[in-house]
Order: sequence, then structure tokens, then C-alpha cells
Amino acid sequence: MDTVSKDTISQKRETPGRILEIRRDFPILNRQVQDKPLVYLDNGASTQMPKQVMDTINAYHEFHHSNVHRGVHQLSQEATELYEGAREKLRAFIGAASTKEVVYTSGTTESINLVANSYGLANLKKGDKILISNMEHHANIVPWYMIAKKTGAEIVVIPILDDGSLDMDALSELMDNNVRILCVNHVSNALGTVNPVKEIAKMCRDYGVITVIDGAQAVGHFPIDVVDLGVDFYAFSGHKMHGPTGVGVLYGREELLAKMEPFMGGGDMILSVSFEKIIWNELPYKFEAGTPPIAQAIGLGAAVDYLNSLDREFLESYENDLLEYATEKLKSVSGLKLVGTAPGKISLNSFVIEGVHPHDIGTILDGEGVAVRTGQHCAEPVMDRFGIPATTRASMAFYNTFEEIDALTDALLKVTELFDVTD
Amino acid sequence: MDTVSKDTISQKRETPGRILEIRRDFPILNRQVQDKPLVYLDNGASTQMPKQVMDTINAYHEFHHSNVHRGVHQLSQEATELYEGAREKLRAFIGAASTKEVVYTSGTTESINLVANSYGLANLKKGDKILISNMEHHANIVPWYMIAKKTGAEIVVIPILDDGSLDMDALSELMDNNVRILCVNHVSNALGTVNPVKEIAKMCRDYGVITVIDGAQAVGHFPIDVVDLGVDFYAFSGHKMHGPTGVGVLYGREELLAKMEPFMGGGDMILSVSFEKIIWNELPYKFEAGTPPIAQAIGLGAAVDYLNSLDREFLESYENDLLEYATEKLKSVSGLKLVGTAPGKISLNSFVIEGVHPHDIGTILDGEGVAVRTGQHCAEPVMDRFGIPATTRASMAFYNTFEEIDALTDALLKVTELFDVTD
Amino acid sequence: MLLTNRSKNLYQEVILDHNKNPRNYREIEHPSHFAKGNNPLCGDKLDVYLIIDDKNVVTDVSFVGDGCAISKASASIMTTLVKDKTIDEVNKLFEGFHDMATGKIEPDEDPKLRRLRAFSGVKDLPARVKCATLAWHTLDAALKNQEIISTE
Amino acid sequence: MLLTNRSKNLYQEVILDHNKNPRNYREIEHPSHFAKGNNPLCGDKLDVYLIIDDKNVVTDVSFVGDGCAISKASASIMTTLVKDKTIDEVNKLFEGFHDMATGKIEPDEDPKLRRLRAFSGVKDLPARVKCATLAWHTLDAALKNQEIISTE
Ligand SMILES: Cc1ncc(COP(=O)(O)O)c(C=O)c1O
Ligand SMILES: Cc1ncc(COP(=O)(O)O)c(C=O)c1O
Repeated sequence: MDTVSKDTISQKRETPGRILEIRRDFPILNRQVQDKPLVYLDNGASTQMPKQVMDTINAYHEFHHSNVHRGVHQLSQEATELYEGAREKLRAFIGAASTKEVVYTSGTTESINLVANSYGLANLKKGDKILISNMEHHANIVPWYMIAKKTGAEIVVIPILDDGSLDMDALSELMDNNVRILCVNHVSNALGTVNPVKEIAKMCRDYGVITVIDGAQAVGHFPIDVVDLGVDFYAFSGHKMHGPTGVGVLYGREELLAKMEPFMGGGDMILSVSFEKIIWNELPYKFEAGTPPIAQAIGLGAAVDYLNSLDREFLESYENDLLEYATEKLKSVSGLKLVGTAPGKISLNSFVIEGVHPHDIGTILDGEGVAVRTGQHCAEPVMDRFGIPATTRASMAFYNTFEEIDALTDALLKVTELFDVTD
Repeated sequence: MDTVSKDTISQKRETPGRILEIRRDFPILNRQVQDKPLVYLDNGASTQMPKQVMDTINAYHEFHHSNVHRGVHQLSQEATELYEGAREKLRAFIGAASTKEVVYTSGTTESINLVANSYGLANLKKGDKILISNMEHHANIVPWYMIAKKTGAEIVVIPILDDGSLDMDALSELMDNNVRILCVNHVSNALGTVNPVKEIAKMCRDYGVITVIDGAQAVGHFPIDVVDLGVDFYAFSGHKMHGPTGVGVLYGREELLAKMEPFMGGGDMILSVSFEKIIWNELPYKFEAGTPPIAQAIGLGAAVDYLNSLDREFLESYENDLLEYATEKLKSVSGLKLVGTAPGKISLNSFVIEGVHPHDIGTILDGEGVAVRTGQHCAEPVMDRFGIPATTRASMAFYNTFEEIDALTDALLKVTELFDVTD
Repeated sequence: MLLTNRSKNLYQEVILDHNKNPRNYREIEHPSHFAKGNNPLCGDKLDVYLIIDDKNVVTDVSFVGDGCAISKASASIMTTLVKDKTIDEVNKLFEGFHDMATGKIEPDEDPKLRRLRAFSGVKDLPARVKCATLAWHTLDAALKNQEIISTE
Repeated sequence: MLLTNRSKNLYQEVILDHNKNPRNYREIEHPSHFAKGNNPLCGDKLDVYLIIDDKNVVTDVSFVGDGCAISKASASIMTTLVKDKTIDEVNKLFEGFHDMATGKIEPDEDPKLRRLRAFSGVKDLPARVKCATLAWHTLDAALKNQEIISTE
């Protein structure tokens, strides 16, 4: 690497040693792709897992595995302790008041479906409105679409501004006494926008509107405090915060969860069963039917430990530097236009290049070892809003380096050369 | 170990070398519990995982992890290939006609909830009957109870005989033109009974009744062929067949799945989304909302490979020997009564001991290193049927040994001595 | 018989005896306080009956129910201990017992817990703590006029 | 410019040219056959218009739509190839193209595939096979009178 002045953002920058050290925890970052070092910039789709989480999962399988809750024997008690211990870690991680408010699910998608079915179906009727932002992931649209069909409630879209910010003025105007539920992501996976959730939640409380916050893209990037945010429901996935697939969390305020009917039925979520009468279990078990994702929950707990072991404040500011650097660097690519330039963003850049389809960009970048996502990012309404079929998205994590941004830019220059793009 | 005649079943028997070799694949079987070697007889709750499955999951995380389906880059294509490759393995494993019929879920419980909600809710009405066997796990009762409440359909119980067999005569009589759905487990987790699913499915086809078979306890013990069985839906879990927690399968006949509405909404299960109109994806993706349990599905594929690498016919006959041996051995315990003595059983013995509560048995056995399950086994109606509060259950897998059955029996003799039980 | 220390420690003579011959095992026809206890994990069910006079003294107490040796012996011993005690004294006893069963204090630290010492072994068995405390939780619920409780 | 071989192989001049200047890119007002193709994975959308005479010959063919270079070039080249062919010949061409794109046959094995050879590189890119075949699948659907298809 060249030695360069660190102050000139448009020049090359050196990645801090602390980051290079962190990278060693992630075995996959040593991968070669097409004989080039992997440059993994698809963290928005799924983040990579550190050795520490893998080791925890392995140790669980090698020494402790058993079903939870129902056993008096040693392994079952150990598994239960690990599983419930992870719940406590997650509680602290999001600042929930009690583990009763921390429901394990299979991911963000199931978390939101749970709220839509258990809360939405029971509390919505014709004439009611569900406010959904125009930048939502399909996970926070489709379940509501299904519930709206069933209840006759109406979906009202909260518009977004040209820079990809939520239109807060429009939101204020949309608030009325028929609004029951508001759905917004904390961070947009297509635009990178960080939404002012605390302010939105305050507005919602004033109107008695229930907030359903999709935190999938937030939890891996900055600390969360659901009580400080003042939200009612908060959903996220393990695999977007360096934990395993197959597990996620629904945070819900105890008062709301307590009144809701279960989403799914089965073992463990009941106190007693006969064919005539069934009594539901207590929180959070009422919402955890059947054998839960035990190893995955324990792995997620290890991901929380891992994140807590790092200096998250440093990581956040490093990711900001990465974003700033990437934003600047991408300016050197002819015909490139960023989609999503809100003032508050995580380290993610979505963009289009005049005359080149994102799919072709993705393939050519892949040939250079650079993994980005191309397409609609499960956020078709965002694409419609900006009148584009798809974007290319480079989404970073704290283990990405300035050199990797250089590799991205170099690969993009090859694209524009091949496709003969000029400004 | 003593050398003994192999013919006298009530005497000690030697475990075949092939089994001892298989045991080496399972690291957890080396555990010590209370300074004694672990005797794991809680396979009905969850089975243990061989090294081969752990290695596959690790390799996935270290080399291939990425989100599936949506990426053009190398890792995403590898992950997709591994994930879809595992689906094909599962298809072959259960003899399904097409991978369109193999839906990944989080487990048996979600599989059955999917059928209850997507098929049941749309097809049941007041006056309709759902036949449910008296030996079902809560996973095949509670979802139907919830749907019955919503639709006004009636749950009718198929009785069981004193030996724990399904009462097939009673079933014939219950069959009439109002029956829409029949729910029965292939194997009872509380009794060990193997039900005549093929015969039942034939009867159901004659009446146009849809069969929902809970195969959770079957897949780990003997080969399955859903086409030969002639069933409509078949549900099972990864963690009961030496695969991971957090993943399961719903098999459904394509013709039925094609007509069903999705259960959950989110990414990947749609073709196109706007706030006005959503088009569902094709099978099986219509039923797989959001990021699926990628690593877990791949691990489950490895479990299928593992089982296929063994001589399953031999394992089945060995497990029969284990059951026979255990059944005979338990006769030597004063006051012990088996619950479930059907002619066709997997290697599982549920029992009660006069005057000693199962919970106390479980604790004392645990002190001897013997892990059994005590309680209602998520099958409260079975307990009610036999007029007992709970049982102790020793559930075996192919890696258990005759010596472990001896250890179980010895530990039980300590229980009866302590509690002064006489015949 | 070579039982592990843990089991020997838990299943002492006094527990086995109270399990086999529970004291005050009967219904009280007109109790002043009553509650049903329920431990869904193991299916233990316990009804506790009380008669409390106007000086807040337990003049009669009984139980019926189904459960494991630990929960049954615990209920039986409880009835023998709370009889003729004031509600205040009963609450203190419950508190001490609870702390001992969950390992917060050693039985020797409180002379009043002498007769409950047999249950101190459950602290090493998280799944059994609820068995030992079910009767006491139910008693507590009866005193607070909650009719149904469950420990989970 | 140092592109990897794979990209060079895929993005040949002919593909880049047809992408930039697609042939027969227009609507046909009264088509005898028509279908809409859709690749939801990448958002590619393609309408194919055909006029087929009573001798089963394609007398006119066109397309409009949005898509990546691969799918656009494939559609453009397809229109130039199927013009004046009989339905039978078109079906054979589709079959050959499909086999080549999925790696079942080499382009050299069939002289008719000469002008489609540029697409043989997609066989190494499972995610891109659908881009290359979308136009052909849509054509096939039009011929079979299915109005909407999607490749997944
Ligand atoms: C017969 C039977 N059905 C269903 C289940 C539920 O399976 P899971 O908890 O994996 O969803 C089990 C296991 O607990 C079972 O034994
Ligand atoms: C903003 C956002 N919401 C929801 C989801 C869905 O998460 P999952 O697929 O893990 O359920 C994602 C990820 O795809 C996302 O980025």
C-alpha cells in the first residue's frame, strides 16, 4: 500500500491496525474469489461470523446439546441455562426492561409476521390506517398487506424525500385518529438512511399509534436502546449482526405482548392442553412454539458478547470514515449516481451507473473479487419511488478496509470503460 | 464387560463393533455427567449431531456464507447451490416427487402451523371435522385448536387402545363426509407407537380427507417415502434426525401447495411488490419468507448424507434389538409399568413406577449420568388417556448400547431401593 | 446401595418419610384462605387450605395434591411448620426457605430453617427448585387471596 | 484495461453492441402472438411481439423492455435470428440455445448456434443464465399463447 496523507479524503487512506486485527476473527475474509482476494461488500444482505461465534456453537454441539425447558437432566439444564443466558444478553443488548419482552423468532421476517398476525389481526378494522414508509423492506410491507386484506384496514404510504430521508412533514400530516400502527425501518437496507425513530415514536405515542420498527440493518452498526427510543415493537435478525441464520428477535413491550394471542401453537407455549381447553404459557414462552432455535440463539448470544468486546464507539466512527471515503471515491466513476444521500446514513452506498444495468455491474465486480448486491434489495417500492429498476449496493461492515473501497472503485472503473460510459 | 451368551435376552449383550465405531462420530457421547459417563437416552427430545454435520456447518461459515437467491456474486451463488442442494437431498430422503414440494421451515411445529393456517383456515368451516389422534404431540393439536376456534370446525379425537395403538376400528367409524382433515403422528413421542400411516392415508383418500402427518419421531429411525405412504402433508424437524435446531421441513403435495395462500409475508416469497398489489413467488419459495435458515438447511443436508452413509437396515434391526433388550431388562424393576406396548414401536420406552413420581426418577437417574425425559412429553392428552400425571421416557438412538440399557436399569434399581418399592 | 452424594443429599429420610406419609393431607371444608398451585413443567398440582383467625394466626392448615417427593414432602413439612404461626412469621419463614432453596443463604445461617434444611440440596438442581417451593408459593398466594398460581 | 477472462468472455463486442443498439426494438401494433417476460430476480422485463403467417413462418418479430446487457443483447440477437424462420425451426433454435446456455452442449456442436456463441459464457454464471434465456422463454410463451411468464 502506498503511504499517503491521511487528511486528503480523495486520496488513499490507511486502515487502522485495530481493524486489521478484528479482520483476523473472520475466517471467510481470507477467501479468494476468481483468484482475487474476496472483497465482501454485501453485509446488508448478511454479515459474516467471527470465529468466536463458531466456537460457541461448536462447543454447544460437542458438550451441551439437548432440548431445553423440559428436562431435569444435566445436559438439558445446561442447554436451558445457555439458551436463557443468551436471552438475557440480548435483553441487555437492546436495553429491554425484562427478558419477558425478548421473544426468539427465526428472524426479522417472522418477528414482523408475529406482530401483524397477533397484534394487527386483533386490533385492526375497516377504516383503520397502517402507515408504512416508502423505504420499507418487503418484510415490513407484505405481512401488513396480508393483514390489511383480511381486516379491511388501509395502508397509507409515508413518502420519502429525494435524498432518501423520510418526509417528516408529510408524516406529521398523515397522523390522525384513524392511524393505528406505524411501520418503519430504523435503517433502510436500500438507501442506508437512518430514520429518526425516537422522534417518530414520540409522535406516535401522542396519537396512541403502535410503532413496529424493523431494526434489521441497525443492530450491527450502532447500539440500540428500545426504552430510550420509546418503541413498541422492534425486530431484528441474527445473521445481520454477525450471528447465525435461523434466529432473530422480536422485542415487544410487556403490556402489549401480555394481551396478544399466540401466533403459532405447539409445545412449550402452553401451560396445559386438552382437546377442550388450552391455557397459554407466560411471556415470552407464549410466543415460542416448539423446539426453539437453541444453538442459533446461543450463537446469537455469542455475537452479542463479541460486539460488546469491541469498542463500538470506535467502530461507529470508523464506519463513518469508510462511508465518507467510499462516497468520495465513487464520485470518480463516470455516470455514477448515488441513490440515498440522507445526512444520517450507515456505511452503505446504493448507486446506478448511466447506461449500465446493475446486474452487469455485479457480474463484472464479481469477476474482480468484489461482492456487492444488485437488484431491488427486497424494497421494490423504493425502486419505483426513484424510477429505477434496480441499484448496485456496496454495504460495509466494520471489518471492511479503505483498500477494499479502492478495489471497489477500480472494478467500477473497469465497468465504465467496458461499457464506454462517459459523464 | 462380562462375556455372556448372546442368546439370552435377559442377560447382558455385547454391542456390535459397528455401533461402537458410529459412536465415535458423536463427540458429546464422551461427556461425563456427575463424574459418570453420560448415558444419553433423551433422543426423543433431541438427537445428537455427528462431527460430519458440524464440519459441514463450519465449512459453510468459514468459506461460503452469504445470503441466498438474490446475489450474482460468487459466495451468494455457492450458498444458494449448497442450500438448494440440501433441498434436493431432502427431497430424495423422503421420496418426494419434486423439490417444489419440499418447504423449509423452522421445525415440525412451524410446518404444522403453516398447514393449519394456509390450508386449514381457507378450507374449514362450521360443521367440518378435524380428526386428531389421542396420541398427538401438542404441535399437532394446538394449531388445530386455534384454527377450530376461528373457523367453527370441530375437533374429533381418534381414541387409542390400552397398548398405545391407534384404535383403527374407531377411526373407520369416525370417517364420514364431514371429515376434512386427519392429523396423526407417524410415531408417537410419548408411547413409541408406529402408526399404520399408509393404511390411514388410503382410507383418507377414499373419503377425500387431507392427511397431516407429524413425522418428527419417524425420520431419525427408519426410511420414509411420502409417495408410497400416500400422504398429503408430512412434517419433520432437523434436530430429531441428527441435524441442527432451527430448521425443519414441510412436505406437501404440489397440487395442494399450489392452491394455498402463503403463511408468512416478506422477502423472497414474492415476485413483485407494490403497496397496491403483490404477486406471490412460485413453489416452494411462496412459503419461505425472508432469509431462510441457510446454515441450518445445509447442516440438515449433511445429516441426510450422514444417515445415507450408514447401513440403515442394520441400524433399524439393531434399534429393534435395543428395544427388545430394554423392554426385557425393565421387567426386573419392581413396580415398573410400561406405558405403550404396541406391537410396532421405535426404540423408546415410557414407563411409570408405582409410588415414585417421574420427576424424582429423573433426578436420581441424572445423578447416575443417565439422561431421560420425565413429564408429559408435550402430549398431555396421552397422560390423561392413561390416567397418569407423567411418565419417565428412555428414548434410544442407533448410537446407544446394551451397556447403556444396563446402566439405565441399574439406576432404576437404585430408585426403587431408595423409595422402597416392592412388587 | 451406592447412590451419588447428590441424590443421597436430596432424598434424605425425612423427605422420603413425609412423601410416604404426608401430614395434614386433607381438605378443610370452610377455609378462610385457599389457593391452587400448579407447576406445569412436571404436572405438579397442589391445593392449600388455611384457617386464619382474627389475630392473624394460622389455626389450621392442610393440603391435597399430586406431585413428586420433593414437592409433596415440602408441602407436608410446611403444614407442620406454619401451624400456630402469625402471618408475619409465615412470611419470614417463606422468605428464608426461598433464599435457602435458591442458594442465597446457607441453612445454618437461620435457626428457624433447621427443620427445612433437608431441602437445601435443591439449590444445585435448578429444575427442582420449583418443586420445593411450590407449596410455599401456593401458601403465599392463598394469603394474598390469589386463587390460582403457577410457578414457571 | 485488465478484466478477468470471465468478464471478457461474457461481455464480448457483439453483446455490448446489441445492448447499446438493440435491433427490432419496437412494438408491433397487431401482433399475432405476444408475451410478457419477467425475471423478478433482477427486475428484467421484456415484451415479445410476433407476426406469424398461415405457413407458420415468423414474418415479423420485435421486443421492448428493460434489462441487463445480457438479456437485452440476447433479445436483440434473437429477433434477428428467428425472422423468416418457421415455428419448428424457432423451437429447435431455442432448444439448442438453452442447452448451450446451461452447459449441456458446446456451441461448436451445432452450426446453427454460431451466431449465439457469445452467450456460451453464461453457463459458468448460474445467476445469469436466466438473463440470457429470458427473451427465448418469452418467445416460447408467445408461441404457446401464454401471456405472462417469469423465469425463476
Ligand atoms: C411427535 C412430535 N411431534 C412434534 C414435535 C415438535 O417438533 P419441534 O419441537 O421440533 O417443532 C415433536 C418434538 O418435540 C414430537 O416428538
Ligand atoms: C431492512 C430489512 N428488514 C428486514 C429484513 C429481513 O430480514 P430477514 O430476511 O433476516 O428476516 C432485511 C434483510 O433482508 C432488511 O434489510
